[in-house]
Amino acid sequence: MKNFGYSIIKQRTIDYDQFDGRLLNEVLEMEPSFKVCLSCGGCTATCSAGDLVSFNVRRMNLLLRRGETIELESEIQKCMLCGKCMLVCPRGINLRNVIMLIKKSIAKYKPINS
Amino acid sequence: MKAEGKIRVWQDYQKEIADDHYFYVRSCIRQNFFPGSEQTFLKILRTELGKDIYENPHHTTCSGIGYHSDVVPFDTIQTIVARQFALMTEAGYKNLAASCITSFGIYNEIIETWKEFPSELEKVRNFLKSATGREFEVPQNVAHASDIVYKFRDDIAARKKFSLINQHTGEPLKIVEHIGCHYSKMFPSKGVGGAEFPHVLVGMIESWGGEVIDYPERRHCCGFGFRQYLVMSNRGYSVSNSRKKFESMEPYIPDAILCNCPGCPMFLDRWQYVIEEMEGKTFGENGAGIPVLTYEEMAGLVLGYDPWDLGLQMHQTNVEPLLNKIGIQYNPELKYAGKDGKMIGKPMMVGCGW
Amino acid sequence: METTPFILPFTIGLLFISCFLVIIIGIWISSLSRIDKSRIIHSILTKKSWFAIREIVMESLLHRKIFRKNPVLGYMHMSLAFGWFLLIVVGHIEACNHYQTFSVPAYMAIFMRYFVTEPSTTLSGKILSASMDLLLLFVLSGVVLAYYKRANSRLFGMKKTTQLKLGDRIALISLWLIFPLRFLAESVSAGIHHNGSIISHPTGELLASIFPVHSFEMPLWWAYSGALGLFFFALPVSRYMHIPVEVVLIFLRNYGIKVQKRIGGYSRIQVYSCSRCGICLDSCQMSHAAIKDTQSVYILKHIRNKNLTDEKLFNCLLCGRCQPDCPVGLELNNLRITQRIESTKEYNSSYEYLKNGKIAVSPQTEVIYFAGCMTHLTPAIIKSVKEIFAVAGVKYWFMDEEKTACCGRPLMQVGQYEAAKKLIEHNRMQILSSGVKKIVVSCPICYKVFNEDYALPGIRVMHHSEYLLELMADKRLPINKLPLRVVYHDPCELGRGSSIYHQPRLLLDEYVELIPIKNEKKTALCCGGSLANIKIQMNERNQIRDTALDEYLAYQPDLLATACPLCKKTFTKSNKLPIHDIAEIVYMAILNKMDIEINISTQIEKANADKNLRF
Amino acid sequence: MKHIVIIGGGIAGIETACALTDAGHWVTVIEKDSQLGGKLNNWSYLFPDFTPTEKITVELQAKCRDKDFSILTSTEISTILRKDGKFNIETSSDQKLEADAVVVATGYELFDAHRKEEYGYKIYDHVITSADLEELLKPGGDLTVAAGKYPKRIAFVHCVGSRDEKSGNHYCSKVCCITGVKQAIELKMRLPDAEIFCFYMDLRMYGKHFEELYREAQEKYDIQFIRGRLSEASEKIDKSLLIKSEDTLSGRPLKMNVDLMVLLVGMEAGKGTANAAKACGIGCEESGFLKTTDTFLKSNFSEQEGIFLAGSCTAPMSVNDTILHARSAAMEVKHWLSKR
Repeated sequence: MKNFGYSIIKQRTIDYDQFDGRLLNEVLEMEPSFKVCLSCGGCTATCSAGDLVSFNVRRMNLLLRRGETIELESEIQKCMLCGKCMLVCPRGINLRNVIMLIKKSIAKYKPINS
Repeated sequence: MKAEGKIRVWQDYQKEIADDHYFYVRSCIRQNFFPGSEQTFLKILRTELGKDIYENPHHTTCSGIGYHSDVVPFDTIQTIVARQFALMTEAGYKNLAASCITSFGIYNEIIETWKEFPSELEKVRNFLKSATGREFEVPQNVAHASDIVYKFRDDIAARKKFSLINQHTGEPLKIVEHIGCHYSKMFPSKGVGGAEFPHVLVGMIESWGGEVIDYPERRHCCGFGFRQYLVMSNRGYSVSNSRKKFESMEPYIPDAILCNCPGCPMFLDRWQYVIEEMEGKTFGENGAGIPVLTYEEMAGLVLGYDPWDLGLQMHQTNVEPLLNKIGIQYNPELKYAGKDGKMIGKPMMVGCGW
Repeated sequence: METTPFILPFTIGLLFISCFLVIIIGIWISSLSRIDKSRIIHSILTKKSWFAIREIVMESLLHRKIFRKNPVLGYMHMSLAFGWFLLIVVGHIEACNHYQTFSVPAYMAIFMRYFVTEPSTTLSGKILSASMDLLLLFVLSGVVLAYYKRANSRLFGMKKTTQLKLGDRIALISLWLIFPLRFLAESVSAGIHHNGSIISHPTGELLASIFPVHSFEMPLWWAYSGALGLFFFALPVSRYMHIPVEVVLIFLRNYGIKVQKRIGGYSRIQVYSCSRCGICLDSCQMSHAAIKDTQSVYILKHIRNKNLTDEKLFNCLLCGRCQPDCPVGLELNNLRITQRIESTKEYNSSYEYLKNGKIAVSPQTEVIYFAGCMTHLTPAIIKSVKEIFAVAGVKYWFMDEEKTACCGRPLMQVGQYEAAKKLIEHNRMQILSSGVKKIVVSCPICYKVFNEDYALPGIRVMHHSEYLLELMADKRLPINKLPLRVVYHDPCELGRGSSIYHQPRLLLDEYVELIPIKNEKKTALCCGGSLANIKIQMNERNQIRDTALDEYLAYQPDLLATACPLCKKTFTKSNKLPIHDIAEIVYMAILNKMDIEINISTQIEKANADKNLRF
Repeated sequence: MKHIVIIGGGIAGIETACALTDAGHWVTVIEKDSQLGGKLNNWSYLFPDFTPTEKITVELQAKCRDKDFSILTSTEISTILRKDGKFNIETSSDQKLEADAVVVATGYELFDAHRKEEYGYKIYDHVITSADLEELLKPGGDLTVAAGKYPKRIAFVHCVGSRDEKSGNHYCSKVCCITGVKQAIELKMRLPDAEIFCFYMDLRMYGKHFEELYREAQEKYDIQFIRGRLSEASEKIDKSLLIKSEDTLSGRPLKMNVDLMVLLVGMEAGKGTANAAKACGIGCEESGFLKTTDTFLKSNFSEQEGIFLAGSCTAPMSVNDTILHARSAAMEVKHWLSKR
């Protein structure tokens, strides 16, 4: 393959048609309260881990819903599970279970992903 | 796709195109990329249609590429454009015909600016006067050369030697139309058919017997984007733009791509070759590339002009599959023969998918 | 000695179960850690063994704890366990006495009434056979109660009873049959041979006068032996494994062995020691939210059956209410946590980012104040603590004022011990590097982990209720009793979790009128907000909370005091009663005393007006 | 007996007419269509509780029968002249009416989705508006798309023709958010296997039970909400649509293929209202809706004394709000007449 001094850039677009919903479906099935997220960001604002490192809990929802598993896996490691987010959530989402479910599901699907 | 819906949109965007006496301004880059095109345009207008079209040897670049690359300030480009208008005024013409889409966009942008801010016009008149002593009138009608071909598409069809029909199947050729961004995306009303469903090339294709492909990424830019190309390390952005379009049109198995901009045919043509070299991927039928033509070249083919006189040997993606489908006879031996019969030299790089 | 084929089912069963128990208990004990093994070796010839034997008698045989909880249930268990035990012992003595030898095979003792056809002639023989008859009657009374309990468990004060699997069913049926069959077989034999004792003799004569007892004798003895054999074979797959395993457990527990947050021999012994009596169901508040399948008894059963799901494992508040009630004294919370560690071991976070963070340098102060994550959502607690410190002139460093890592306990509660270690290490270094010798914590969740897992030598960890009490005792705080009737809610992590029951009460006694309530201290209710449960839904938490609140409201307090930001946050949501942390109450009282503009009575009037509106 | 002419026979007109008739006035309703009811006739079920529209229309019809007021259908007004404190009204069918007061209740028109060319309404096969969908949701409506299959993935596009400088409408049409949620639920009930996405800019659940319905859409019906305005749609070779938007919460462009796209078209004042304004000599706001003299206390008063305004000719309104606004218009008219 020839090298012309530049490379063809991979698209940044989220291609929803390539989305693998297994992870999402499993998490939503086990924790349906996660469906009602409003993306208000209260969780992120109160997050203890967010004080120490760039970490956005609200984005976990989006990463999961857009199939960004690789980023999700590295991001979700940052959560300390302190539970403040749950006390703030206006929709009463059981976020700690969501985090644990995502971790578990990622561990489960890891051989397939990698 | 509902035809009546598109026709309704086209009706909303009908522009006035002068029908004779044009002052022609050339494109800087087309003369190098596809040198036969502008020549063919003049030939068709003068000999086939008997129109009066004048070009002044003193006209210059509109400096649009410099302007869009942030090296030419607005005052400067306004003055340069004013000088073109002065040449036109001096020659007694009122209808501007631009070969280049970037220039066409620039002329429209500047004329619209002058309408909104008359003080700018006065300022530019002073600049031009003090720099060159020239005076000018704003053109009455600004058309892109493709507008003019669109206007006379049926006259050309009446003289056609070939139709855009696949000789082997009898089916209309499936053609992708691609307008330059600055043709109507800045001012939808300045382009025939507007920006969403432009009609300028569609009209030509349908009039000459072909069928238009409407593929999802039809709106997308070819990827030229001035700075994306001018800086070598940025060219990846440019290629990936084009690739997005190719991927989107691929399922329709197009026979050709038709363009009305200097940059688009250059990049849609050249990047097909590059993508094949870099990734081994081609997008046309039977592993070949998709031939990319300018509207003048297409008109020339329809009128029976010799493909090599049209400059089709300058294309990096080989056009022979298209010529074969249309049923145009050509001598492969003469592909790289110059006017005087001497070989002009074969390109080192072999065309896409050939 | 005589023999007959019907002893085979019993003898084979006995042989099987003996071998099985020796092997399985051997495996479990051999898989104990080296420290635990040395504990056994060093304790076996000490008083600890004696204590163990005494406990076995008191609990495994006499079922003292169940007796205390419910006398009828206690009698049932005692009659079965102790009665059967005595049947075996006295039966052997009787056989030894009869054959005048010390080595009598087990079957000879068990089936003696079949082999001995003449009436006992000696006085000792007569007494022994009479006691055997009475003992059997004693056991049968327990069996009758057991039949009745199956049919109607309410009599025993238990709201629920556990469900059975096939192995249990077989074991249960055979157990139920053993004693009636023995009674019938012995009576029939007595009827035939006109012997027997005070009960078997008249019963046998009666039967002989009605039925052709000769043809019944062999089938009955066969059935009796078969029931015994069946019971022995079903034992390993039934809950009755607890009978032999509990004995081992009591010894090991007395030797100081504890559940080690990993699945091993001792955790298995604990699991097998569960008799599934179901007493833990009664104290579990999950049932207030209609969650009825995640209680400890089910978890231990699922562990045994290897079908435990995360949905059940993690659907527990770990409030620990069930633990003091367990008659076997199982470490129910630790067993569950062990299982949680196992379930989540594959995805513990490493918190690499903590390594990059700078460790804050603290000023040299009297104490460190650590509010905790949750407390930052109840700023009134922080404000009160700060103000009280100001009044008492306490110089402190507010360690997590801006930011800090979580204490790690919430991770531990869901089994992420490895991950928690990283947070613990991070915080620990901060505390140690400060050189301060006292750390005051506002959140009981943090308090427990600081105390138990932080390894802070020379540093005293105190909950603010302890520290405020100390300040008061040192006369650094003004005292002012407010005319408020207060119910104190023990936070799980502070009360059952850390045994801090008295300090908050002593403190409150000085500032308000504390109302004693039924469920307090060890039996205190959970607020329902516990972080340990990650499966429970918000509406279910609310139900648990409301049931607890209703109980408190019955005492008509002016306000509810607690000592945990999470409890406060949980209760506050209900809006039924004013809720305050101890620190807030102390601060209010001090302010009131110091004549600072605060109208407590207005607040209380308002609170009461609100209450009246609602009720 | 005073005579009041009401221009427009939609819910606002009928409700005002009924209230004024009850108050003992003689009322004439002028309706340009052949029947009363206005836009309500095109709707099947109403948010937020899925009340069948019929229930409302049947009650309104019954009201019209019971009350004694004149109705001129298929009629438009040509001129209104004020003379001696009376209004002389001439209609398109050359009738002449004399009125003591006039109520303008000309309502709204739906945004013509064809103006958002980039969405391809009436160009692509499977792009429809919320009004079209309402028709399809009636019993027996055909929801199949290409090749007779039911759509597997459906997108709702919020704010089409609202809050959009490019459409010339800066205002919010208020009802489209909740309409989208309602229709998404209805579609999901009809097509349980379909994935449904709502592309929104903001979700404005201002009314009673609106927020609850939104939550229900997420919780029970798995409707997914993506915050981002659709930039364009293109038709693919299989007649499905490739749509593009930014997922603004991810901060990344997003594209997906959908089988059906529903445009939640907003409200515009429309020609009827513009004509009435012209005939009455009353002013319009920049939005085209009729100007009221005061936002709070005089929301039924036009700039011309004796000409009153009712319903969505003044601003986008839900059915509920329209009924209330119409009743308040009737009260204002009654009060004004009593003072004369």
